[in-house]
Amino acid sequence: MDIKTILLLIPLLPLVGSAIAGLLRHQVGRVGAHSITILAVGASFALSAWVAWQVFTTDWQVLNYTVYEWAVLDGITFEIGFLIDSLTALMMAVVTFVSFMVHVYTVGYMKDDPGYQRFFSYINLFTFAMLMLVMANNFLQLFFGWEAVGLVSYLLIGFWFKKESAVRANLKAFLVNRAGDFGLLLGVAAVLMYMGSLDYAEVFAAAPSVAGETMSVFGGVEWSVMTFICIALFIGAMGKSAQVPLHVWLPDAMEGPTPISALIHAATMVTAGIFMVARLSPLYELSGTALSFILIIGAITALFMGLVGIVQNDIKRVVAYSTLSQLGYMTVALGASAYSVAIFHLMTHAFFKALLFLGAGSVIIAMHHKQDMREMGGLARIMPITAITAWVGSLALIGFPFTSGFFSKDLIIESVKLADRTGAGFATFAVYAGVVVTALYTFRMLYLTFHGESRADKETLSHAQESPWVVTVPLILLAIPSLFIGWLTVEPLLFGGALSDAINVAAARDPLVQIGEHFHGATAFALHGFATPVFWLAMLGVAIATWIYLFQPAIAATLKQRLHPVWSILDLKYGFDEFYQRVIAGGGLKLAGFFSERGDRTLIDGWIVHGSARLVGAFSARLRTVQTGFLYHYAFAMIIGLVALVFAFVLLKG
Amino acid sequence: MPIIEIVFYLFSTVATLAALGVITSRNPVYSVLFLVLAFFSSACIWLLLEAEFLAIVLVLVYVGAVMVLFLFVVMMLDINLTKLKSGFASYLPVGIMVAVAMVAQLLMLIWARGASSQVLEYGESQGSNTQLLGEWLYTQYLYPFEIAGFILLVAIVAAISLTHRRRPETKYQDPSRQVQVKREERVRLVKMDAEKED
Amino acid sequence: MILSDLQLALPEIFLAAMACVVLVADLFITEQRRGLTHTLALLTLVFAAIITLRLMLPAGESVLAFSETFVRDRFGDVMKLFAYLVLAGVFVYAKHFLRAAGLFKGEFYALSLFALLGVMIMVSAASMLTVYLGLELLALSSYALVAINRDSASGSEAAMKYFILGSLASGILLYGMSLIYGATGTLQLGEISAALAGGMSDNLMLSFGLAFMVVGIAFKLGAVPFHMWLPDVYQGAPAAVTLLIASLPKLGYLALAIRLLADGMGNMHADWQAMLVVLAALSLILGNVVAIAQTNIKRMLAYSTIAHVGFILIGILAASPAGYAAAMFYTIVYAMMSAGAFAVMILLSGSGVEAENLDDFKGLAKRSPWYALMMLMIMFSLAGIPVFVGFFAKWQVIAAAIQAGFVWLAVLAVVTAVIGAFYYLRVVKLMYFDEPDNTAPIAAPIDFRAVLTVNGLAMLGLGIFSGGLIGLCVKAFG
Amino acid sequence: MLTLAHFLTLGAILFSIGVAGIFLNRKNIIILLMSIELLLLAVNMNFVAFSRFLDNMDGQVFVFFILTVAAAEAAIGLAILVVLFRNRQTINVEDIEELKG
Amino acid sequence: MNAMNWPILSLIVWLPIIVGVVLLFVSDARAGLGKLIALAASVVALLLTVVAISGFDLSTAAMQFQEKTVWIEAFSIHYHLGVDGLSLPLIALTALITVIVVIAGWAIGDRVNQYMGAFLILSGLMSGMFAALDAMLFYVFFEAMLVPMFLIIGIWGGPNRILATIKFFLFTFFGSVFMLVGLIWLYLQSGSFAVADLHQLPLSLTAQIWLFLAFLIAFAVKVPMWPVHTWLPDAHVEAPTGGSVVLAAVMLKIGGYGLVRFSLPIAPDGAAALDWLVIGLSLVAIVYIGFVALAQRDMKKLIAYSSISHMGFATLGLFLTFAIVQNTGQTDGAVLGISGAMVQMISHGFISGAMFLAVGVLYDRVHSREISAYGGVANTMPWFAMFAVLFFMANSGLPGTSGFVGEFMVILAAFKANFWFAFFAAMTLILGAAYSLWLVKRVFYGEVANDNVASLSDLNAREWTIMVVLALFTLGLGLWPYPLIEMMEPSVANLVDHITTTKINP
Repeated sequence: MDIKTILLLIPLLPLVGSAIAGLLRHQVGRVGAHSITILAVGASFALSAWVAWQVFTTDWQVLNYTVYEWAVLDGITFEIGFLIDSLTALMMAVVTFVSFMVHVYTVGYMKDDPGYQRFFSYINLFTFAMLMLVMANNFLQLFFGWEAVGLVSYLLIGFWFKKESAVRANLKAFLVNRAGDFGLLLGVAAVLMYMGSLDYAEVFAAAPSVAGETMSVFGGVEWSVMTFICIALFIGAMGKSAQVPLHVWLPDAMEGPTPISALIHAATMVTAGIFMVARLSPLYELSGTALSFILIIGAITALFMGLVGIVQNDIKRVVAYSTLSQLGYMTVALGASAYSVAIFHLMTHAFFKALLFLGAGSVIIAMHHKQDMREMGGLARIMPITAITAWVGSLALIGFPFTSGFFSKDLIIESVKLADRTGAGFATFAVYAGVVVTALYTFRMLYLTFHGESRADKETLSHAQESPWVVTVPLILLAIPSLFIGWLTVEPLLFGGALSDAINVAAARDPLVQIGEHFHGATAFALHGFATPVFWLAMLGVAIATWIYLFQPAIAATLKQRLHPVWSILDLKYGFDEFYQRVIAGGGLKLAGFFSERGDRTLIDGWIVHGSARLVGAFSARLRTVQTGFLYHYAFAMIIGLVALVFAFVLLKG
Repeated sequence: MPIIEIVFYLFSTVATLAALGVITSRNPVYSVLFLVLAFFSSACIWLLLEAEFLAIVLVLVYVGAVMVLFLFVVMMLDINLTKLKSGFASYLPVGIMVAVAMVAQLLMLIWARGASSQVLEYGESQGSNTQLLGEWLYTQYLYPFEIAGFILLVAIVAAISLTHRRRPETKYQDPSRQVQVKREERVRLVKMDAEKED
Repeated sequence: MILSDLQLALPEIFLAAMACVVLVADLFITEQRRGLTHTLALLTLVFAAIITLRLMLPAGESVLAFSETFVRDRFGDVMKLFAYLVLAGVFVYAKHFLRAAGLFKGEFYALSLFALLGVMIMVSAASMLTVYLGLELLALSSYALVAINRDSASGSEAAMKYFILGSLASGILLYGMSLIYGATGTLQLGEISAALAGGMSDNLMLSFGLAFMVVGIAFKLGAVPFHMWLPDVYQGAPAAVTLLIASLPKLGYLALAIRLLADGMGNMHADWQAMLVVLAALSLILGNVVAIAQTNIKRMLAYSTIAHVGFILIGILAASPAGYAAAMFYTIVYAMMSAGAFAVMILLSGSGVEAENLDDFKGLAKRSPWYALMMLMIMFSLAGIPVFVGFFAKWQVIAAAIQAGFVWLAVLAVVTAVIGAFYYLRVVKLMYFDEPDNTAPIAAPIDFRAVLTVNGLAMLGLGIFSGGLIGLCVKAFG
Repeated sequence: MLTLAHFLTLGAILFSIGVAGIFLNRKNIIILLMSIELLLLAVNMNFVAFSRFLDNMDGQVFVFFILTVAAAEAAIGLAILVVLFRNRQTINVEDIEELKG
Repeated sequence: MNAMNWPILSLIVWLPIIVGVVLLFVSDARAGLGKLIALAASVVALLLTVVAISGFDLSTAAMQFQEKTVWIEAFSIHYHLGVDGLSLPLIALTALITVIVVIAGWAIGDRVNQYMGAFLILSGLMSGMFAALDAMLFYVFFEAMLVPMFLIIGIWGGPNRILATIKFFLFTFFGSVFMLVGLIWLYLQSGSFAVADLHQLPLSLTAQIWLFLAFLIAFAVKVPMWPVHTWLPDAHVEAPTGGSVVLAAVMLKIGGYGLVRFSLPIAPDGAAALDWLVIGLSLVAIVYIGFVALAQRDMKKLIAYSSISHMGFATLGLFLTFAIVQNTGQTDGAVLGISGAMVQMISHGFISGAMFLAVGVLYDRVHSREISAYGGVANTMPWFAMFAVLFFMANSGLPGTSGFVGEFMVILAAFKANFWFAFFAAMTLILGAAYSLWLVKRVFYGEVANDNVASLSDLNAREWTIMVVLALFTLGLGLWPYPLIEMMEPSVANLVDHITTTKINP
């Protein structure tokens, strides 16, 4: 079986599985549905793993080819094609692995949901879309996959379409993403205009020649074409990867069947934006301005979203906001042109965040779908496996040395420090502060959930128990990489230049190069980690959390009183939602109503169209009264006509 | 001022006044009589123009026939004059203005152009006007002449079919029945035995 | 020589003779067998048609006769043929109504035939005198016909108005003729145009005469502001007569215009063009606009007539062969359309009572789909929607106008046509979208139905295969 | 001395009076019929005059026919008038306005 | 260059018309028979178009399958048919939609045969209009199709059908008369009605501008472009489902087609002088009408407005050429824009048709078009919900559906013309999604709103067929537009060459 067939099979298998599970849902039944889909995604995981193995172990020639021509006109070739290099291979592996886990986990989690088959169909379809996105070798397909994952997330969030909150959330998610895609599409258009192609390779080849060009948008103002393209494309990434201010959809996305869709968003879909920027690094490298922009956006997201996480009481919302903040970290890395670090963090984050989500899910199952941490506590005794895995995940999240999170996060911070571009200073501060915040909310969650006195009511507590194996096994399977994957892969991936065929940054500007100078193996790096301020900052956060939530729960309340203004700002999530709801959505609807009623119905239709009709009618009614019925009027009219004719055409003329 | 002109002015004045009388007088009978007067004086003016035949015809046909018809109708319909609203249309001033405007236009036309330069003088008469007219009618204008005949026919048919009412008391003949009459209806054989004398 | 003249005028002679025959024969026919008169009249038309066809002159050739008071040409022949056709249709349609209204009398036929004769005389008149006489023959018969229902108040009122105004109009026309005679010294149209060609067309007297003549013609056609008799007469006259005067005379009056303006005063077309433009524009606007407000179908069609007259005038004022041909085509088609429209109206009017209100058309599609369809086609044809023949009439006229450089007039024409479409659509709406008020079945004799069917389908057929008729009209003008 | 213009003038005046008679008159219709006769008279006046001055017979012929037609017109007009009167019991111009709009 | 020696186009045009006319006279008693005949006729016509496509020569921009005979020789008017890459797809679309409409109308109770007849006649006329190569013939078809549509809305329409249908008729009629004047004027200039001759006829700039405006009025009303669009919502709301489908799927395309076939090639310089007008109106349509759609409470109205908004893309794409040349100095992207516009028209044919059918499905069951009358339909009609979501997603331009292709191309081209064109055009990404998905949310999602919804039954076999067919076309065109674009490309390229060379006579 030649490589191209395999590569084709990887996305197609889930598609087929999805089609079967979805369209033949009654024929195949529940068991049929999940076995088919799991088989499909499992197979495509195996194949992508094999591909990844090939890519990273053998001397792999980047594979860039066309699957089929979508359209050819005007000298442009729109095509569907694959570009298989290390980056793609890595993403494929991560994506398929995570979704494989999700499939397995779902069997247990959705056990008695009526929409069982439909759900499997969705997540399978999601896998397909995501794969198309990461395997793309051109912008058209990128956009295709981009919107396709958007569609599936729309379907997943709205999976329980009976729930008003769910269908509101999915509409919101789709529209916010569309706002991002708006930018992406303009970016793509710009790419086509200035580089005459949508194929990555050709675009990258043409990019340097365009670097100097400018375009005038507001009449006089000249923009650097590159900056415009990069920022426009990044706006798309902001939508998908939930960067401020387009982040608002992600927390609401938790309305989907909790851990699964949440996980899909957290671990895979939201990383699409990060992936894209990394993939297009040759372009971004040409625009410092764009990178600064990215850096600042990322920093803001990393810090402020983490802060919001502190005041959340819903366990999965805490995780969600931590996801936002981690995405911020990745973005910061991109902004510091440490693309591979971003990807690295993306990978590690995928594992431990998946772990945390599934852990949360496990807790929620035990608590009979109660999600408020104020009604939990002391669960460690009841569900040890979940508790332990949750600890593992949390440590990784706060970047405790040797855990996978440590490597990626530490390197991000390092690279930001080294980055010399506008906003780097702020970014540095943000990422440091972020460390404290992360530790704080993470351990708050741990303590509130697993430790201290149980605040749950007896009835719930009596039924609470450890989750079944389909739930715990994935937890364990994810816990292992969460611990070790970083330690294993950091060296080859970042300093072994494994990603160099996809991401190439001028050595001068590449922070990794400088870090690499004093990097002597993962272990050494980790040991050195204990000595870094990062570590102590993290410990500070942990200490605060421990103090407040483990020993002196009373303080939490008093603090809330004291810092009420701050607290309420955080609780309002800085009012983004309010703003969008009131101003954008509300305003839009008001405008729509105005246009529809005043503009269309009243002005155009009422006055102009029907008005003219009425005018003619009135004119007609008036005119007919001339016909009085009196003979002498008729005769008079004739004579006037005669006199007028003679006067006008005879006397005036001759 | 030669006699011709006196005659002309005399009759034309009469004609004009009579015409005005026609449209102003309240009593239709007067109007008819005024009209007769107008025709008569016009006829005289035509004589000045050596259109003897037409002048005569005008008098004969109009004064003799048409006007009588008018009178007849007026009498027949015996409109009681009181019922007639007197006076003219409310827009009389406007109307008169228009009428005057028309006259003005026409007079401009007539006096502006060459018409006033052509003087009326009498050469030796070229044969009888009547004869001439007759010859033209029956040669040049044969076709129109025939048409005129049909016009009159139409007039007759129309007049009859519109006005002719079949009153029960009046006796009339039904040609269709005359044609389809049968012998029995005509002849009645009466049988009677001879008288015997005693 | 005179014999050949007679032969040239054979159709007229035959028709005149037959008219008298009908008149006389009718006396000997009893009420029950009145049908014979009807048949006789139809036969007359058939034979007249045959004769005309046999004597048809080749296109482009024209022959004068009766010392140049009479002319035979292709235009005349074609017009006559269609006149026969229209009148025949009218007879068939009218019979139904006349019976019901108790007007089934010989006079109707006689007078109609005389009217036709008048039309024919006008059509092939070569002298102002013959024009005038033909006109009067037609006019007098029409007056009489309008009043033919002696017991109808509105009928006699209509007749009176028609008569007074008509006579006024012919008086004005005559005055114009007298001036032109005075200026050119001849009555013969050919000689007049020759005289004009002789460069006296600046003569003020001519212009005056022309203005008066235009007024006369405009009145007869029913152009604004000389139209006012038209709605009253259409409404007042018995349906059968309205049917007649709405169709047949138009042909004659077109001929009147063509003969006087084109043949006679052709060299002064600049002058009468200017006058006709105004009249046409006014007619288009007033006709279409006022028709909207009408609830009486007869009046509505009357105003629509005025609008269509506007179109015909546009054709004439183009003053080009194409224009005359367009006007001719339009008139012929219009005669058919309006005949058909009134026929359907007659169809709806039950015994005696006339279906004058638009509402009588309600739900016709349910009562009798077939007639509704016919009416539909006629209405769309009147509105000028392709592929119905009315459209081709309109666009020829518009083409002529544009060619003559009156683009604005063409635009005005089409815009008013859109306004006009509204009231035709309203009829369709009543027939198809509304529920019938009375569901009494609609009965009509077979011949009526046949002719109506032909008439309706002709709207479509003549549209799809309009080439023939158009060619006929175009050839009629060289 | 008399010129063509004199006769035409007379014709014009008569014509105008006739016309005025028609559209100014509010009395009975017979007057209208008479006004029409006046119109025709005026026209005849023109024709006769022209024919005399052009020394051309056509005008007089035309007049002859106009007279004929006028007679016919009068007949029909009066016939209609009679019918109208029978139906309406009036020939008052102002009462004849049933048809309008 | 007729590939086939038999008049295939005439068959496509006249077969439905003749059958339709026959059907008009079949009584309701024989409803079943009538329906079968109608179906057969429409299917045959569709197959004929398939044959035509299979025999179509992709390599050339020339007219194919030409038929030409004299019609009115006095004015050199010919019965002249022929197709190129621009018209053939539209004819195929017409045929397909006709079949679907016939199937969709199966359940019509009142005068069903006349209903079918009217639709067949309509479809024949529309095909003829697309195939006509003689301006007069085009105009005749163009106008004649008003008659059946007028009756369809008026007879089988909703409560306010009469106002709607008369408005529709007069609006369109009003627009087209100016074109008539323009065409006649052209004829008098060139002495021919042959479209090809008119394309070549040199004209002064003023003349071109006037002509362009005259044509624009006619076609803008049909498209419809803002602000002459207000007939469309009424017509759509009142029309029976089939009527709405034809109206949206085919009739609106006539305007776009007219612009391509007449306005651009006959008056290229006029178009160049006035392209700002058309582009401006198109952008207004896309944005303003997008908002208006957002405010609608009636499903059909909403879809109607979305149609206007989407047709804005068609008109936008058609007129980008000149701006592109002005901006970049070369014509690259012009073909992209025009092809995008054409694709947009075809795809909108499928999608809008499908959406109206979807509304029809609900209307047949609940007899309400109000969005508020529904809610949670997905609970009772899961399969239907699936299709609906697909079509509304397609309507919001989701990649992989046909709705994406056209908009994508047009936006790419618009960017070459002017950043702001692309910017406003791209707003449809958000607006389109907003009104489409908000509708979906309100109608299909949530708890079952009321008993009507609770008692809904899912799609029946007939509806399944329709939905599946349209879904296949929507996805097919979205995933592989290649064949369609390949068919158009030569003609479009040719068009671009033609319109970028001035016609002003030296």
